[in-house]
Amino acid sequence: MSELVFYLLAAITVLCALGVITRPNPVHSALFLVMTLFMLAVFYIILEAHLVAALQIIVYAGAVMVLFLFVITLLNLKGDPDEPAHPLLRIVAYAVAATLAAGVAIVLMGDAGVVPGGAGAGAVLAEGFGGTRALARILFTDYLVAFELTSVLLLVAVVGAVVLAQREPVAEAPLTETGEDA
Amino acid sequence: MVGPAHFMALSAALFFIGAAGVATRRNIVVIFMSVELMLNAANLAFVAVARGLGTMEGQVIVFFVMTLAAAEAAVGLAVILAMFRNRQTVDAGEISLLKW
Amino acid sequence: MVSAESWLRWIPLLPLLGAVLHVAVGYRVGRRATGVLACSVVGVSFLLALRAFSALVSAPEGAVLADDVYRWIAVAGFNIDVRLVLDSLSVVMCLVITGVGFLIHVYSTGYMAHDDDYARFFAYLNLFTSAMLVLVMADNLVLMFVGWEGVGLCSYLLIGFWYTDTAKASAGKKAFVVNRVGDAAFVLGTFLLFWALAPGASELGASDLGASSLRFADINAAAPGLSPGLVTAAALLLFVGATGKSAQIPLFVWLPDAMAGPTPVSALIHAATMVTAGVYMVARLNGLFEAAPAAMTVIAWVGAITALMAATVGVVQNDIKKVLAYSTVSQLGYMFMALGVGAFGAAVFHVMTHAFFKGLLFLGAGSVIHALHEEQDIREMGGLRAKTPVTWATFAVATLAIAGVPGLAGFFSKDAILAATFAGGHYGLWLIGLAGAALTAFYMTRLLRLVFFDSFRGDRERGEQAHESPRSMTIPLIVLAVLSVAGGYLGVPHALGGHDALGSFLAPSVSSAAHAGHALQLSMAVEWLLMLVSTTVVLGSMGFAWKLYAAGPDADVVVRGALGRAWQWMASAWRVDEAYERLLVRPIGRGAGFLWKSVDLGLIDRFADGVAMTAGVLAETWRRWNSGSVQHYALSLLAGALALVAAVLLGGGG
Amino acid sequence: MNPLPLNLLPPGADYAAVMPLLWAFAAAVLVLIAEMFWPYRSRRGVGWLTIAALLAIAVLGRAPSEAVYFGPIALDGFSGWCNGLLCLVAALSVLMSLDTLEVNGVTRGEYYPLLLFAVAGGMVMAAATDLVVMFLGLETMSMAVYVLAGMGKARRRSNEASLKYFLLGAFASAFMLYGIALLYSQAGSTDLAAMAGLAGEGGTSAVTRLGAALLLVGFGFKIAAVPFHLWAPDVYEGAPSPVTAFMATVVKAAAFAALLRSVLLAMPWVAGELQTPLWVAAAATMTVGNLAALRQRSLKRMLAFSSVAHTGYLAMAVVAGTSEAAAALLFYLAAYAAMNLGAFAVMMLLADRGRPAENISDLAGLGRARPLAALAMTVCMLSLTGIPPLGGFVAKVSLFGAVLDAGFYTLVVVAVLNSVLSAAYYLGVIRAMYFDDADSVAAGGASAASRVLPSRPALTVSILLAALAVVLIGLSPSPLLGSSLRALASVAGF
Repeated sequence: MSELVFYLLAAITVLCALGVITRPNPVHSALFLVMTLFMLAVFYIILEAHLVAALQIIVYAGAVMVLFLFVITLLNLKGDPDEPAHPLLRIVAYAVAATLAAGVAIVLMGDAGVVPGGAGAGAVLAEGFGGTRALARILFTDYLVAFELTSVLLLVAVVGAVVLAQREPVAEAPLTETGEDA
Repeated sequence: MVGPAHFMALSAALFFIGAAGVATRRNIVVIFMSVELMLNAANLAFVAVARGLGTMEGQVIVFFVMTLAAAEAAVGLAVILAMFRNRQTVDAGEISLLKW
Repeated sequence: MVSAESWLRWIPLLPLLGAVLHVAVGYRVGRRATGVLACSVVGVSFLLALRAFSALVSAPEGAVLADDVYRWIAVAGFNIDVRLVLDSLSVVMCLVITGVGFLIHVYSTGYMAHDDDYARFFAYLNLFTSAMLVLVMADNLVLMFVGWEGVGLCSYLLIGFWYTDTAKASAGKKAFVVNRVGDAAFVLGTFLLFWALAPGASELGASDLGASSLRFADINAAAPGLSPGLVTAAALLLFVGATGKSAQIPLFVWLPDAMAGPTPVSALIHAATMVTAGVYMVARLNGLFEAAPAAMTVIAWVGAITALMAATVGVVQNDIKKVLAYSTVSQLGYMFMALGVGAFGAAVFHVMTHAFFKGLLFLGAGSVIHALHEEQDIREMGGLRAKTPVTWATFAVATLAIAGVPGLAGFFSKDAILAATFAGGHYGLWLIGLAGAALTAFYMTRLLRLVFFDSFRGDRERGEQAHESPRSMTIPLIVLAVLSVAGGYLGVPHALGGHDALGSFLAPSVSSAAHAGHALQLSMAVEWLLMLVSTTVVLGSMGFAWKLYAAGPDADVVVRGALGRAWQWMASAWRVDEAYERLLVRPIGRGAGFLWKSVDLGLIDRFADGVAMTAGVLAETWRRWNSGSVQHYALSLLAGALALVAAVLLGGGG
Repeated sequence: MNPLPLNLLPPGADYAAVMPLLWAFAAAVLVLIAEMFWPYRSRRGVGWLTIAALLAIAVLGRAPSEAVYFGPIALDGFSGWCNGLLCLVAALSVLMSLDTLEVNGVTRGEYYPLLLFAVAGGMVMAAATDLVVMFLGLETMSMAVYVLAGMGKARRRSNEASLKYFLLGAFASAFMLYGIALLYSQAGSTDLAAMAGLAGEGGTSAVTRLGAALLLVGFGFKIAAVPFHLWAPDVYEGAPSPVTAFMATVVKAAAFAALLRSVLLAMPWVAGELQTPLWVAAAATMTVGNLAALRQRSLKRMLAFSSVAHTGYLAMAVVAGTSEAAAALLFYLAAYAAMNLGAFAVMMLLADRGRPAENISDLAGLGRARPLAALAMTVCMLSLTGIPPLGGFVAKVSLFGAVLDAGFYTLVVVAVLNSVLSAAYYLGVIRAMYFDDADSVAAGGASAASRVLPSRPALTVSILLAALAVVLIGLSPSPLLGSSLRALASVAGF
């Protein structure tokens, strides 16, 4: 893959990501996030992770983001611009994050061979790399425990979401708390 | 030549863009989106390493992270909803009953 | 040598049991039962201590009674046992604690008779006794720390027993804060020793003992083999701990304030027992301290300066309990001076006699306060001799004893200290000690005169209602008065034809092999001369004070150098007095006033305030960090990540 | 293309290794179902069922004499010990919540199954020998606790606590995940066995250190170490008190257990490579925690900062990196759980009908109104201060001693000075109970003495149990100390 194409795609991705954190309108942020996730799917394909790329679009860009948009509209946040945080806070936060990003990127790019594959083509791949069959084989053998664990995680999430989001069956007045807002 | 290291560097950039978003945004839904961005940056790193190593473990981990992200989204949005019911705001700046 | 006696554990356990019972059923069983229970548990402990004492006396020299209760903490490489030990040193302390403690318990049943929290008071008092017994019977530093913290806690609870206003609250706080500073040093010293004695810590001159147990015997035995710097550091840290508990410079400031507690508490904790814990600790670790000559010098000088300074302050106090408090600080200074010159036996002797006469003084003061319905200002007293004869008589005995009048307990113990100081060639210290003795005689005489002699100066109605205390209070006074006289005869020096019975009984416990040789090598004549000098100084000082305070509290005006006709008249009437006045009293009065104002209140308080304020500002800053904003928290996390990443990328690499 | 093997089990897998986890998850699901059908009025029955389940798991979760493995799950002495600790502490925290859920605004019965899920997640963390599995266990626990913190749904403080914990927790988890990605890139695997090999000749690579640093950011958040601690006071204060007690003990213990196995034991090079930052973080954590606690009027918030301070002490074990220090850490966790639960339980005792009482001033007069509870509180406070002969003292002695043995003198001095400082606020509580009665009544305050406290038998029992544990651990620490040493010795390869 030519460097030009990579840097072009990377630039688009970074711009979309910056869009997520800078657009005042949350709906715009959400749409930029969807864009970023799509771009990542493209990178996954380049990196020979075909199944992951498909899941990225179906689960992530699809299901998760719809949930986000649903909540945004449910709370009627559309056109409710986010008041920016204190300028000093923003400057400091951007500076810290930029320093960290630059530092980590330099370390990752810097020493040759620190990252496996480095700037080269990477390892020679077995047939079927990134496919469903190969992924499933690892998923259900070496990572069986982790797989079962995610099922529990989802169960907890479902129970938790119901507990928190469900309106109480009996309408009760909020209990008074002394010292509230004091 | 573009290799896994480039993708790792890109993932680092995305990760800390997300981190900056968490620290600067006041809309809690957007803060949460920034966290999702960070998780995705980590995913990109896993996939890049998997490519570099030629093993698929990294891709399997991405599968778990996606599940985690879905679970987090469910709980997180429920938390935000519960909060919104009582306070009618999603502004992180207004959510500071608890301090000092 | 060591005989196992499993009944030793009951000595501290019985008072503990008493404390538990007070908490559990104290509110139901009534005052009488509570009082009987509280006194009897301490009384039985005393009998057990007596039994141990008689066993030790009849046993060959150097015998030790030990009770291995169980192994407390055992982690790889170090073992802490709950092991109680009674040797000649600790058995003396035990007898003092349980004996004087018993008397004070009995006294308290009368003194606290009308208090609402009768059971709570005795629960604390019994708990204190138990903790103090653990402190002296412990066979290692960690177990001693159990008692050390226990007595500190009880002291804190008892100073604050009558929390009615915020002023008294600050007294408890002050005691607490100052003691914690000392405790921190104690803990650090313990850790230093633990590390030095730990297996495998051979670098820095630490010795390898196989298992680190922090037993006193091991520490004392190993100390000469450790590097001098290490030993000195450990000794000094432990000594700072001792200055906290035993109210020495610079940590003495809490003791006068601690007088806010009930008077029996002042007698038991802040005069007779707890404040001597530091002295006991140094005596217990004599091998360690002997191995650190620099630390010994520091101890001797701190003790001497404390003795002198506190005595000067005692001269200008008007609160009866404050006079006694400063006097206690001063007497403790003597004990440390003795320790510093290596006269451990003399120090312990003075601990014992001091417990008798200072306990008596406090109890007498309590009786006076009781008689006058909580009046504590000596300017408002006078002429109580007739109204409270028993209190007067016993108080007078104690005054003579503390002043060092020949024939009474204080004379022998103080003389032993001064003689040891002189014998060691520390003439400067000896002079300071002598000056302190003179001052002590002065202010005690002033106190005695202002309280019991002449006519009553306070509120007339109060004066007429003044009455002698009940028998539960006077009997302990009488017993202590007898002890204040007789106690000294346990240590009559050879120069006076005695055998120094206590000294030779204590010797195996407190003199390490290196030191055993050169204890007191004074010739008979020199010793006689020294006694003559100190006796003269003391009697002169007493006589001077007696005459000066014939004028009542007004003489204070003179003392403070406020010129007036009274002073002129006195100066002309007694020429000798005038000389004293010019050369001694005025400078001392001024000096005392200066010290009292600038050292106690000004400098140290301001220092304490400064520390508190700095901590406060810092605390406030950290608190504000928690602004409540998610963004700030996220930013802090991000910045922390940056710091960590920078540290590993820039600093690491190794 | 080969067909998938029929036997999906990893090689050498022994079902015995995952049985405790299966029991735990099964118990959680069982309680979840039971709760649905349980009559609303007698919800306490679910609580008793939960306690029974936890006690059963504590017994069933014991380790066999020989360690067994099921893929990335190990049942060795270490995980067995942690199973016992987590379940027993959780059982005690459930016992004290039986009477107090309603007054703290928790109306839903899902409290119990979620708590069980959190415990199960913690057990996974302690047993995982793979970073990804450990991470998933951590997330399972966290997810449950995010919800638990928000279960006072009608209360805005509870909402806020849940939200803050969730947002910042997810933020910190992302750091941890990225760190795992970097470590994975270097080790070629997420297995802990591969992590030890990362320190080749000439030290570790920059990426390895970076990965470890980011992993520690995540752990630092979970254990509430400075500067990642800011959430803790807010969340502890806002969450319903029974949940706070659970968080301060079980969640903290699980996080430390994972930190022990995943970092201290599996990556011994971390203590060397990151020594200075860890040292500074430990010292800063105890100092900041103690200083901030000095100024608190809310008992709950004071305990939160005290918890931060104790994290600082515990983090010293990570700095020291020796097996003695690690064993002392385990022991400390147990002692800390007992004394902290006792303190929270007494605080919950103060709650009136319908109003939680969470300020230090609310304790005024407790010494007279409830002498036994006040005595228990005194015991807990003295133990937290480190006064002998209580559990906290022995914990401090063994921990500080082990750190000293490892050669960190200055750090121990800092810790000792901090312990001295901490006495000021712990004893403030004692003063409030015994001395502040008159003042508070005069000021018109509602002291404990003047309020009618409803009888809460289960809570009272749990207070006594906690205080008894503190005293027993202090007087006879040897069995627990010995077992924690054995637990560590059993971890393979250490």
